[in-house]
Parts: sequence; C-alpha cells; structure tokens
Amino acid sequence: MLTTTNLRAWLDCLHGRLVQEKDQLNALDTAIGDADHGSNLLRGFQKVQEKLHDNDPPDIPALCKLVGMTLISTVGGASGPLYGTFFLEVGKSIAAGSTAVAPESFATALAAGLRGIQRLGKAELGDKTMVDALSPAIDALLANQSPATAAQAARAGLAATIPLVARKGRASYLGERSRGHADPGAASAALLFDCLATATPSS
Amino acid sequence: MLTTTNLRAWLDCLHGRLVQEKDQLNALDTAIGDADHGSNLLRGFQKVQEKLHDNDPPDIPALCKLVGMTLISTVGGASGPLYGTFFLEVGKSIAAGSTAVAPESFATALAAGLRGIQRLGKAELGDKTMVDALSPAIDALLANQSPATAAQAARAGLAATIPLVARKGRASYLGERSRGHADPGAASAALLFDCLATATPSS
Amino acid sequence: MKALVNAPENVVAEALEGMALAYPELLHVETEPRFLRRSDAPRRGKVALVSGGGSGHEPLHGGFVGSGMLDAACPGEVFTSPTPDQILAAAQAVNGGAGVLLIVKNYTGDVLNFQLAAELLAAADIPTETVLVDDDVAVTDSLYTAGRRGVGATVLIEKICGAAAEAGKSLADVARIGREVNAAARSMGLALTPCTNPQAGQPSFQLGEQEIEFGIGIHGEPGRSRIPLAKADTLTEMLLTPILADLPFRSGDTVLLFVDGLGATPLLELYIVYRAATRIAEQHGLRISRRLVGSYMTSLDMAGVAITLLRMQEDWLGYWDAPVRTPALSWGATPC
Amino acid sequence: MKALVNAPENVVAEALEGMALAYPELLHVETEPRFLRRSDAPRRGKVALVSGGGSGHEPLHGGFVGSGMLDAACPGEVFTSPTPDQILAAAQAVNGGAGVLLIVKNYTGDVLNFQLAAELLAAADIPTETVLVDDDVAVTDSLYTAGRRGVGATVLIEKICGAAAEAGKSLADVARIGREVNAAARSMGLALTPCTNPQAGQPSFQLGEQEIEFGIGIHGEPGRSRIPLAKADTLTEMLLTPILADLPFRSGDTVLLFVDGLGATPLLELYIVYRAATRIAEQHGLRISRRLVGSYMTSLDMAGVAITLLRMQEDWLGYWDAPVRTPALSWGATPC
Ligand SMILES: Nc1ncnc2c1ncn2[C@@H]1O[C@H](COP(=O)(O)OP(=O)(O)O)[C@@H](O)[C@H]1O
Ligand SMILES: Nc1ncnc2c1ncn2[C@@H]1O[C@H](COP(=O)(O)OP(=O)(O)O)[C@@H](O)[C@H]1O
Ligand SMILES: [Mg+2]
Ligand SMILES: [Mg+2]
Ligand SMILES: [Mg+2]
Ligand SMILES: [Mg+2]
Repeated sequence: MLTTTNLRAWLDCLHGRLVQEKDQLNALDTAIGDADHGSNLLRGFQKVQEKLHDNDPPDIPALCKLVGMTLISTVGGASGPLYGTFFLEVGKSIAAGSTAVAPESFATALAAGLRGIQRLGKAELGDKTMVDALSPAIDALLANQSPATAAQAARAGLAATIPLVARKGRASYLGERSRGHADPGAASAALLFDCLATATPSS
Repeated sequence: MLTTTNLRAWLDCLHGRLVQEKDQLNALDTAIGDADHGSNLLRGFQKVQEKLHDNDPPDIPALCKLVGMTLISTVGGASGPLYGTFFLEVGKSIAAGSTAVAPESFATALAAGLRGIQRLGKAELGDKTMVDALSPAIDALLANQSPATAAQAARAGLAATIPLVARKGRASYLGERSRGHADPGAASAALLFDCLATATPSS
Repeated sequence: MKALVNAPENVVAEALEGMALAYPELLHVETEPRFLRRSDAPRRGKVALVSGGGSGHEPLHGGFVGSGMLDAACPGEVFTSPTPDQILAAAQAVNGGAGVLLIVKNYTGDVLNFQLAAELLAAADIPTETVLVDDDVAVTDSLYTAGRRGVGATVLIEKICGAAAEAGKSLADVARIGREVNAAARSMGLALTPCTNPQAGQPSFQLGEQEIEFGIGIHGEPGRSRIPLAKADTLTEMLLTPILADLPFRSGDTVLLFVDGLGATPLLELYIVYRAATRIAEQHGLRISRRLVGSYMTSLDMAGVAITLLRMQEDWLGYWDAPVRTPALSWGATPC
Repeated sequence: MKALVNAPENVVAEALEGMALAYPELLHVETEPRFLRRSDAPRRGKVALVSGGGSGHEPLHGGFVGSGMLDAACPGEVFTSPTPDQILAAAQAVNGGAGVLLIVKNYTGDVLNFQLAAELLAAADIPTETVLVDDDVAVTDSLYTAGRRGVGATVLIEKICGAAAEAGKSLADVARIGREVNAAARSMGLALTPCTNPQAGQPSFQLGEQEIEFGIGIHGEPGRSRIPLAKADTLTEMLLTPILADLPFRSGDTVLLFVDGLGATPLLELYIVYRAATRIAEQHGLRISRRLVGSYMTSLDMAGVAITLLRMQEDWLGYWDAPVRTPALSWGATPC
C-alpha cells in the first residue's frame, strides 16, 4: 500500500534531488533549450514544500491536487502545465478520501497523469520529451514491476532520448542539432521515479 | 635651403609612415585614450595627399596653409586642431611667395607653430602631450642642429613621456593610471621629425 | 557572467519594482500574482489586450503597457512563460466588459499556460480570444513540431491591435486583425554572442571570434546553424532572403521594416543593417512605408539582430500611426 | 571583434544613411560636410541648438535631433570630435536669426573644434553661445588638467534647452539655462566590459570575469580604478556616493534621476539599478520628480551603467515635460 506519508516522502525526496541537481538540469536545458528547466522545477517543488508546511491535505487526491495546482501556478514554462496536469490527473484517478492506495491503483493513476500530459502537450513516444521517460516507467508499474525497476526504465528512456531529433518543445527548433543531447524533461522524469523508488516500501 | 619639393617629400614620408604605423599609434591611444590617434592622423594626411594631387600650391606658405586647413577639416579630435594650427602658424611665419627657406627661418617657423599649439591647447612641457616631443626637437633646430639630431630629440621627448602623469587631453582622466605609457601625440610628433630628417638635404 | 543584479532569483521582482518606480503615471505593477497594467485600466467598453511571456526580452512586454498598446503584461521568470493565474488575474483586472485578447508567442510553455488561462477565463464568463504569433522563418513549420516561434511580429501586433482596440473595434475584429498581421509578417534573426540567463549563470552557447549563430530565437537557444561572420550587408541579405521567399511579397507591396537589436547591439550597427535592408527590400520592389529600428524584443545581453518584414494593409497604416504612450513606444499622431 | 559592419571606415557614413532612411520625416542628413538637421530647420526666430561629438554614443546626438531638442548634430568619426567646418555648416544651416547655441562636452577635441567653429561663426556674424558640459565626478577637476568630462548631463541639457528655445527664450537665456543645468548635474559611470572601436578592432581594455572599471568615460578609456564586481545595489551606491558628495544636494531637493545604459546593458539590469538608486536618493531625502531610464549616451558595445542626478529647478520641470519628437526621445505633454 502507498500512503499519504509515502507520497509526502516522495515529494521531499524530489525537492532534495532538485536542490542538488538544478544546475545539471539547467545545463541539459542550455544545450537544447533555454537553460531554465532545473530552476523552473525547483521553484515549483520548493513552493510545494512551503504549501505542505502550512497545509495538511487530508487524503491522497487532495495532496495530488495541491501539488498540481502549485506547480501550475509557480513553474511556468512548458513543464509547469505538463507536470501540474500530471499531478491533477493522478489525484482525480484516486477515490476521494483515500489515504492509501494499492500499487496497481497507483500505477493506473500515474497512467492517467501521463494521458493528461499527452492530451495537453500532444507529444508521442520518441518526440524527445518527458514522455519518453515517463511512459516506460509507468508501463513497468502497470506490469506490476517494482518502483526501482520503473526507475530503471525511466533512466533507459532518458538515455534513449539522446540520439533523437526533438519534435516537441523548444528543442524542436534546433532540428538535427538537437541530436546527441538528453532531454531535460526526461531527466527530471527520471528523478521522479528515482524518488518514487526511494519513498515507497519495497514490497 | 628647404624647398617646396622638400616639404612635399616630408608630407609623402609622413603619409607613408602613418599607413605603416596607424595601428601602433591607435594601440598607444588605446592604453591611455580612445584608440583613434593613428586613424585620425592617417585620415588627415591621406586627405592632404589627395588635395596635393589636385592642387599645386605655388609656395611654402600656401602649402602649409593647405596642410593646416585640411588637417583641421578632416582630422577632428584633439590632434586635428592642434596639428592643423601648427601648420597654419608655420605657413604664416614664412614670407609669401617663398619657394625655399633657410634652415634657421624654418626652425623659427616651426617654433611659431609650436606656440600656436600651446596657445590653443594650453599644454606645458611635461604635461605628457605632443608638446613634449615637439619642443625639444624644435629647440635642437633653433640651436642649428641637424634634422636628424632634432628627430633624436623628439624620440627622447617621446620616451620621457612614459613615466609622466598626463595633465592635458583625454589621458589626464586616468590620473596616476596614465603613468607607464608613451603619449600617442608625442609618438606622432616623433614621426614628424623622422620624416623631416628623411626629406631634407643633410647639410 | 557579469551583470548588474543582486540575487539571480530576484532579478524579475526587482526589475519590476524599478519599472513601477520609473513609470508611476503610466503603469501599475501587481505582485500577487505578478502582472503590469495600465494605470487607467480597465477601460470601459474597450477590448483589453493582455500579453506576456518570459522576462529577459525587455522592453517586451511590460514596456508596451500603456495607452494605445497593451492593457496588461504578465512577466514570467527569465525565459520562462508566466503561469495561468497571472494571466487570469491580469485579464480580470483589465477587462472593460468588451472581452480580452490574449497575444501569445508560439512557444510550448506560453501556449500551454495561456491555454489553461483561457479555460479559466471561459469559466469566469469573460469573452476571450487568442492570437498566436508565429512569424519566425528560421524554424520549420510542420504538424509534427512545435511550429514556428513568435518573434518580432509580436511588437507589431501589439501596436496595431492596440490601436484597433482603442478605436473601438470588437473583440472578434481585433483578434482577426491580429491574426492577419501575424499572417503577413515574417522574421529571422542571428546572434553574434550568446546570452546569459542569470539563473543559469553560464552563456547559452560558446561562439568563436569569427562565428555567428544563424536563425536564432530569443531565449539563448542555439540557432539553426553556425556560420562564419560576414559583412553587415551580406548578413542582412541572408536574413531577408528566407523572409522574402516565405511570403509572396510582390513588387509594389507596401511594407513595414523592423530591425530589432537583441539587447547588446549598438544602435550604430542597427542603422547599418537598416540601410542594407532597405536596399534589398527596394531591389524587390517593396515600398517601405513604416519602420522601426531599435532594441524592442531582446534576449538579455545577446548581441545580434533580427529583421521583421510586414506586408502592410491600408487600414493598418492608421493603426500604426495612432497615438501610443508606453515606456518603449511613444508618439503622437505619426511615429518618429 | 564582432560587429554588424561592412568596412570599419564606412561605419559612420552608412549608419547616417540608415538614420536618414529610418526617419525621413524628422531629419535630413547632409554629407559634405557631415551633419544632421531637423527637417523643418531653420525655424525663424528660434534659437538654434547645435551639438555634436564623436560617433559611437548613439542615440546621442543625432537621435536627439527634432522638434523640442536639437536643430542639428555633427557626428565625428567613432570617438573623434567633429571638425569646425561641420559645425560651421550645421550652424549656418539651422540658424533662424536668433543665434546658435553650441552644446559641447568637455573633451579637448570637442572643445578645440567647437572653439574654432565659434570663431568662424563670429566672423560670419552669427551670434553664438557655448555651453560646456562637465558633469563627470569621476574626474578630478583642476586648473592643471583637461577638467571634468561631459557625460549624462548632455542629454538633459539638450532636452531642457531645446524646450526653452522652443518657448521663445533668447540666446542668452537658453545659454544661461544650459549652464545652470550643467552646474546642477553630476554623473558617474562604470563598465562591466570594454568596448571595441571598429577602427581599432581591439577591445579598449581587458577585464577579468569578476572585474569592473569604475569611473569610466564614454570612449573606452579605462576608468579611475579597477574594482571587483559587486551586487547591483552596492555598485549603485558606489556611483551615487561621490555624486551626492560633490554637489550640496539637500534633503527636500527635487531631482531628475537618469540611469543610462552604456550600449550593451539589458534594460532589465537598468531597472534594477534604477530601483536601487531611488532608494538611496530617498534615504537622502531627495524627491525624484522626473526620471529617464534607458541607453541614451552609449559607448558602442560597452556593458555598464552611468547615473546622473540633476537638482531640478521649478521652471525646468515644464521644459522637461514639454513635447519632444526625436528618434530617441518622444513624448507629448508629459514624459512616459
Ligand atoms: N509538448 C510537450 N509534451 C511533453 N513534454 C514537453 C513538451 N514540450 C516540452 N516538453 C518537456 O518540457 C521540457 C522543458 O521544460 P522547461 O525547460 O521547464 O520549459 P521551457 O521549454 O518552456 O523552458 C522539455 O525538456 C520536454 O521534456
Ligand atoms: N591640450 C593639449 N595640448 C597639446 N596636445 C594635446 C592636448 N590634448 C591632447 N593632446 C595630444 O593629442 C593626442 C591625442 O590625439 P587624438 O587621439 O587624435 O585626439 P582625441 O584625444 O580627441 O582622441 C594626445 O596624445 C596628446 O599628445
Ligand atoms: Mg527550458
Ligand atoms: Mg584619441
Ligand atoms: Mg523556459
Ligand atoms: Mg578621439
């Protein structure tokens, strides 16, 4: 079972990793974008921490909604609405009042989150976006694999973005010149699953 | 005797040397000024060449006037009016109609030119300006020494500007920081006497 | 990275405070959420114009807030689009009952955030239209990409739509004019130097002493290609060639020529490029009836230039000439 | 050195051609000798304002030619003062019978060339007055030096004297006002980067990543000292301290605060400096009643900032607010 406490640990981990890896994400975004992806996400998840300091959402859907709304209203850029929508949709897929969910339900909820991202951003697998890391990781969870395995799948997805030509987002302006660089959004998505593995009980 | 032909040779030499040493004069002016002294003088003496291609001043005063007027109307900066006035005053000191002058009269005329520079620019010896090279060179000629000796005196005057703090012109803004650099105007004045030595018969 | 800043994370907040102090009569700066608005907004019965985008492009957009142009601007962090709540709050604050036009540059971040804001505005029953700006011919337009970027045309659309709104045009009309201007405008830019986002602290790319980035955007992203430095006339021609090829500019067309500095470009150089551009335009039989030369849509400290050519329509001339009073564009009856 | 130029020796000529093409209604460019003039000059009975100086400081001075400001400007080569024949021809072309005011920045080259021109004007029986601008507190003023440089106050004098002339003041009065404004203004600047005179092709000095030149002029000459980079607030205070110390600014004084970019400074940074400057000025009890923020007197591609503080007099407020229509400054009844 995944509890509200696990999810808060997930968010704590993510915040910590973003503090550490902000510059690295910015550097990835410098190569094929505008050098702000790390700063954007840190600003958002920092605000999430502040909100959670003052608020104690009663259940998982409320927690996810708080995260989603906070990201949308503080991140900006492409990643703000995308990750924000992700958390909003995850929250909507979990029954109101739940303070714990089974891993399978959580995997289903994450899949709904990914659909939200794709509805909004119209990216397909292989377009060199966060979708390329999120999608294989969520597939792993849907196939009942462990969060650690999902995290590995996300890393593999991230690595697979390197040879691709970007077709969505700012990197797409570079055309062929976007080849040879990892996608920053895929890198932050990999962090998301690293932290999910850290924060959830190894079943 | 110094003839109109000698003076034209003087101007030809000066033009040639400025073509070669423009960048060097600009570099001196970069250190303690605004990097244009070489370009300024070359623009002026280039124009003098063009004017002399189309005009043949009948005598030395007319030649000097043409040079002075041309420098004033094409050089700009501090050096344009100063060198321009120099040539105007030299011309005024030589009797109309002269196509040759004795070395002593020419020295006296150059001294009048220097007085013109000092009247306009108010620089004294030791202020780290062109005066520091012009003055000892003209003194040498007044003392009946050869143009080659005068050129050496100008070079010595130029070298003597290096340790000085500038008190006139743009370099004076630097205060103590102007020490340790040769004055660009003194460097161009040294060229003037190098060429005088080249262009006049060694008596 | 050398810049006149205090803490990188406070750059936008402090600059906005500075703007509020510098233009007390013209505009107000709101901080929670962050937007700038005309001091006399809302204007009853006038369509309200709201734009916004990442900061670092000054004077765009905040410098175009004022009578005859934008009613509000929403600045995001440096090179980061604003958030929906900023846009919502700005639109609500300046809506004068005639609806709100959102002017959005075509970058995924801007598009998504303005889209979410538009949904919130619809939920709040505020009539809203969006003009999407995508004039940059450096980018291949395709169904399978993010499409062309919005660049210089943005300034022209904000001026022309601003005047149309001031003249009492309806929301539908102002939006239509904005889309027509966008469709008639093409742009292309190049960079001599990278820029440095103060939050990243590193130049956005490295360029040799004889290299330039060609087909550059306005966020420090590398351009389409790296080419050797060339004479201003040659580079101007290289910028104008794809622009002229992309839209059927025809001999006899009346155009507005906009030469834009990217932030660190001396005005002296912009005039040299402007001169070259007029010659090329005239060789193509174009009649330059209006012009804009200066640094209006910048990329922080990037040196470089972008050219926008707008095929003018008769009624746009009047909108262009109409009075405007903003920090960055200001004139009475005719522009100077 | 990377710049958008063709041949270094043609920079000024081509930029002037560009300006003429960009502002056909506002100004004319004459080439032999070289000067810019208001297209409607000479104005009968109005004192004519003529200024000039080296090029590379754009928009100064050519960008201030137009109604309400200069009647003519004489651009020299880059960083080289114009020649007397340019100044003479310009003054003769715009003299409307009420005499000519020469506005001269205190640099030896400018002083000497304008002085020779003034002698020629006197010989031509044109009543002439000269205002010498020397507001730069970075330079020690002494009988034994060239004295203080003319910097930011130049722009303010050109605007205020321009309005006074437009209001029909006599030559003596306009000159007096100009001298009073100069006496009430103090400036100081710093550079984050050198600039490159296209004719020299090399940066004017070398600066490390954490160094700045303090007390800089506008010709790329090194400043008074080299100091470590610091926060914008600290640097602003370092600029304002000698300014405030030099003139007896008193609590309650009404001032105009001018924050000037040196050519490559992002507007974002200028607003941050403006914010810091207002705080310091207010701590000293000064009331900022007018302001100017932007790049108005530049040094080619130099990054940096200069601050000018002018202790305002009651009647100067009206002259400052008076309509102006030039390429670089343009407003109707009140500035924006
Ligand atoms: N249409 C899209 N669909 C999914 N992800 C996208 C899309 N566009 C961009 N992204 C992701 O967003 C990342 C960039 O985020 P960020 O740098 O924060 O925003 P911006 O590009 O606006 O600066 C990209 O690396 C990519 O993974
Ligand atoms: N008041 C003065 N009297 C004599 N010479 C001067 C004076 N001011 C400047 N100079 C000379 O002029 C030289 C600079 O000339 P130049 O670079 O052409 O003019 P600018 O300083 O206007 O750029 C200086 O090196 C100095 O020798
Ligand atoms: Mg980014
Ligand atoms: Mg010089
Ligand atoms: Mg961004
Ligand atoms: Mg000079």
